[in-house]
Amino acid sequence: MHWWIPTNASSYGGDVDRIFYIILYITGFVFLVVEGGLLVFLVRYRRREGRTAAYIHGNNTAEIIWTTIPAVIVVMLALLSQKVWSTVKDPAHFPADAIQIGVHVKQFEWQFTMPGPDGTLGTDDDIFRKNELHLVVGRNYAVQLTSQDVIHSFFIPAFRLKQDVVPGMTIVAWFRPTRTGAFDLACAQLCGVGHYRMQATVYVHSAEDFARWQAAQGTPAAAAAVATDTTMGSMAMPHSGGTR
Amino acid sequence: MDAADHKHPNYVAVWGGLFVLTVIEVAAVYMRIPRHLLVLALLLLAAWKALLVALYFMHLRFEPKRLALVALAPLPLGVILVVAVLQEFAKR
Amino acid sequence: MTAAAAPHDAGLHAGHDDRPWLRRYVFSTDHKTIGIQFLFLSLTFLLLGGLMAMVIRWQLGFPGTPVPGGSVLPDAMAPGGVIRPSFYNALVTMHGTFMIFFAVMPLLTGVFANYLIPLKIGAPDMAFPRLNMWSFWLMIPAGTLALAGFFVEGGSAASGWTAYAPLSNSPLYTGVSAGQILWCLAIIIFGASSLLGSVNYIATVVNLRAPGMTWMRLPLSVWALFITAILALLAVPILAGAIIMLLFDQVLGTHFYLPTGGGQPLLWQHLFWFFGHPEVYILILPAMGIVSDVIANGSRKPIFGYTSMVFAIGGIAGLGFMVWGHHMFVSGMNPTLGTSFMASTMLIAVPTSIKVFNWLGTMWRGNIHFHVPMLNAIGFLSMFVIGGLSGIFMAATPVDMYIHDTYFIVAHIHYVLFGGSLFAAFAGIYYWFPKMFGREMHDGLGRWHFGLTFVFYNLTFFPMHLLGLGGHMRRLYDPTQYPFLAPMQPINVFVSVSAFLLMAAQLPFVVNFFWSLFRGPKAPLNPWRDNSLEWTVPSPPPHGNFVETPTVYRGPYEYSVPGELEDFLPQDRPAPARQEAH
Amino acid sequence: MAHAVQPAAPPAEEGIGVYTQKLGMWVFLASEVMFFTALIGTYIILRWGSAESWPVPQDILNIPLTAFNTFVLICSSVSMVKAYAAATHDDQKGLRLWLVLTVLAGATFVGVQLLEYRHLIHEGLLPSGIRDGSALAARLVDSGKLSATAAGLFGSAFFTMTGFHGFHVTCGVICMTFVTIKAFRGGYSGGRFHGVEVIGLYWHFVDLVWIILFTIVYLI
Repeated sequence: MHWWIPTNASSYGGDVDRIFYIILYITGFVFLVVEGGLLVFLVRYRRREGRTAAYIHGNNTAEIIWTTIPAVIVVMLALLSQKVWSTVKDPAHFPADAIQIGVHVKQFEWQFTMPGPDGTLGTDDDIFRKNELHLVVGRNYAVQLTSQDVIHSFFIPAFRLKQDVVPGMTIVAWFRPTRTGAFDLACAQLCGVGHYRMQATVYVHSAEDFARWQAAQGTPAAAAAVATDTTMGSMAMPHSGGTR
Repeated sequence: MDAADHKHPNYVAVWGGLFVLTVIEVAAVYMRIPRHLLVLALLLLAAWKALLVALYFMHLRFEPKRLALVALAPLPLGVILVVAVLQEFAKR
Repeated sequence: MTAAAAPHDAGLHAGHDDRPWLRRYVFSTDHKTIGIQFLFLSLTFLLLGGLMAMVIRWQLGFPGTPVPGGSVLPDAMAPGGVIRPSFYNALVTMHGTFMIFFAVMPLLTGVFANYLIPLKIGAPDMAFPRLNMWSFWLMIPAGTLALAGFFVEGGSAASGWTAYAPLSNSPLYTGVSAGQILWCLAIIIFGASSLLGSVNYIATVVNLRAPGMTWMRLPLSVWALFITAILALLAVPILAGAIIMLLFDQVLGTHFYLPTGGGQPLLWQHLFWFFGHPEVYILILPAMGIVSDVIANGSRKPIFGYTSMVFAIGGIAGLGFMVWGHHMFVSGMNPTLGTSFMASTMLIAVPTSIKVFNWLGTMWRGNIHFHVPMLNAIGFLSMFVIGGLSGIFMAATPVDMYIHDTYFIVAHIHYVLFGGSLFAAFAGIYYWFPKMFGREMHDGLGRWHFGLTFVFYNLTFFPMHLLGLGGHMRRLYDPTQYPFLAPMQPINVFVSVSAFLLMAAQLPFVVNFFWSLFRGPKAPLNPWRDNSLEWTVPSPPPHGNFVETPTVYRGPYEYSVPGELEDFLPQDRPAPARQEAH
Repeated sequence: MAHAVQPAAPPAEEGIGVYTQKLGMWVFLASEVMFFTALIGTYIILRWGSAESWPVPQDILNIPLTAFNTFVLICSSVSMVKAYAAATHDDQKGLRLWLVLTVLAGATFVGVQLLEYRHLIHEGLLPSGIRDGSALAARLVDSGKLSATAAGLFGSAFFTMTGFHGFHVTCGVICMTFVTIKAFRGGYSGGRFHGVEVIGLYWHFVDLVWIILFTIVYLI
């Protein structure tokens, strides 16, 4: 049972986690100081007979100190975040060698178009899959996100990546998986009645596994048949829970 | 707040100004002026007209400065909104 | 000047009240009656919103099992008591809508701005009493229309309280048509009500202050309510404009947000959050003001750093208009724009921490009385700190990329809006109840209510941070659908059970409220020994408030002045023999 | 107040220095500025953000007619301010005359706008876009001058912006009618001019918004 951030599986996920922990330590410290101070004051200065409260209107030095310290801290955090942020989201920093993947979403379905053996998208050997994405560990990928109807959100928790998919726009997001395995891909933006079951699975293969998988795909038509097979696995198939 | 306080500028002159500016605006559209120059000129003329209305018809010129603050407060917010969102869409 | 510039009811002064019953209790223009009407209205919607939250929590804790008593719901919502996904989305939407627009906002501005502003600044009534009455009576059709959505074909609006286009644009996407239109109309009418209120509060504070009530002698609650009114005045029209366009997209076939017609879905988000972020401050600033008053009173000490408190409120409000983009970091917005929004968002931590430290400074070396309003104010302070600190995670763009749209956000907003705004609202209700109704509330029940609420509130909302860190998306009908979320289901169960207990913990309040209303002991003039002007008039104050316009000699926080016999010095008491120390 | 000798109580602050109703109207107008910011801002954003070429207003709209209408509205502003001047001088006859003229001018503006709408809808411009097979579609879309998408957005924005302005003028005309009736009953005699001044502020504001709208929607 994991009650915490899932183990990271992408190249920049570690940086995201690092900023998270830095903020956690800073805010945790501030939390302890403030709540601790509050508790101490509540006990120490509780009402007692004969006590008079001090007649103080303020203290400029103290106020300047507790204005400056948070200001310095947040500026530091902003600078720290900026670097990771532009690595992930700024198209100018996208890796040039990324493999392109088409991701088209419509209400409650993810449609992935992955390049076939020739490595380029938009050719005849493209592999098309619903709710199932196959990747090679250690390679850079750029997903081109398009939506047919409403706003969805492309969320892979293990990759620390979330990107809304907006109809009328093509938004590109990139990542490099660093671990093999099956990871959940979820829609994170309320997109209608079936939002809760709009899930897909990301399979990150080793290079050899991937080659084997790719070879087994054959023509797009055959791929569709295989897709039905693999999605029957317990990982990707929605439980039939909820309303009946 | 007595009658002595009421300044009445020459309203007909202001009206004349507004009329002339409107004529210039409409005429400019039908003349062959480079597009960006035209847009700039039209915006300036419109701002001028708006200022005439606010200062003289709405008496902002004769009101306490603090009241002008009430009137001006929303403008920077509007500019922030439009400029930021324009940046967003202009990029594509 | 007060008397000269008095409201429409010229010659309004305390003592003579020969209004017929209907004008006195129903279509009253008296700010106190309107404030109390708002109190009943907002508490009703608070209860409704709370009940919806219970149903939501049931579904999340025990997905697919019938809600106890849910069999009374029609089949379109919950066949056999099991919540349908469409009904779940409607509940999520309307819980947010009711709580924000019809419970917390009227509770803080409607109730306290109406009731307190004229009394605290020494005015006989609001600047425009008739508009004030309309401000309340517009809320009735607005709330009714919003509620009516549940009973029309297709159910109520189900695209979240944020109504992201194009999901909210067309029945094709949600199956909801009339409900969404009703939602739009309700919010537009709510906007008109809010506008009338804001104009009133601003004009009243600016022009109707009693002699001697200078700007820097205003209680912080009045300052906060005044600045809140400015925020609402400038932010709500943007929402009105955005929603009118949304409405036109639905009924006139326009294409503002529809990409198929060339519109921009992100435009809705920009307009919505340009309103939405100031709205967040509309919901928290009055709470800060109320808490400032109560903490100074409870500590029997002048507020620490009054001037910087005022500027901090102004700073938060000003920054509030420049940070809306932080709700849209992952929306596909220009990343450079995202950077500037991150910077401005981070800056909000500065005025906020000034306020927190100044409250602590107020308690430092005080003589703290733990009366029930003070307990709630302390609850506010300790919870708001958590809500504020968790906000820093979201302001950092890379971390937001992960926690955006997860339960971390839900935890954050509830720490700010429940732990913040609602604890402050409870503090305010306990504090001013004696003034409003002339009777005291029961102390013991009040303490039980606070204690139980504080405990179960934390048990409900703190684990949501963990859910969010686990990646648990918000607005999710059935979390067990996801392999990576299913192991966290015990937390969901725990949260749900805590939420039910939290709801039950409100029972002492309800009992206390109604019992005290009719049976409470008669309240003295000034039960909390407070300095502000409302405590110099009878409880409840007569129509017209002050028999004679008061004159103000000092700020509202002169507690424990050395050399005074008592530990408080009311604002209208002529100066003591010795000079004021400054 | 025997203790008034103490320096602790300075004289009352004067508020903002204008009477409360006028202040209230200005505060309300600040809110209106934001409302029109939402609409005009949307127009600017959609127009500049639109990938398609935006229609040239002159191709669709009747500029001379609207220029005339602008003139009418400016005239109504002058008559309004004249009415106010008359009220401050307690010139009842002048007040009534100028108010009646203002109401008439306002009503004319709304009337002309309705005629313009009728004509545009007849031509084929609708809030939802350009009607297929209409005269306008033949002139613009079919001849390749304009994409139907951009024309649709133009229709959406045009009708919403001018419509809400027209709604404001209509509200103004209604309020002004009441003010005029009150003026004929002597409600503003003896220097009671506040009502006229406050409604005048609203009226001029609506005129001001039109000046901006006319430039942005019709001319640019």
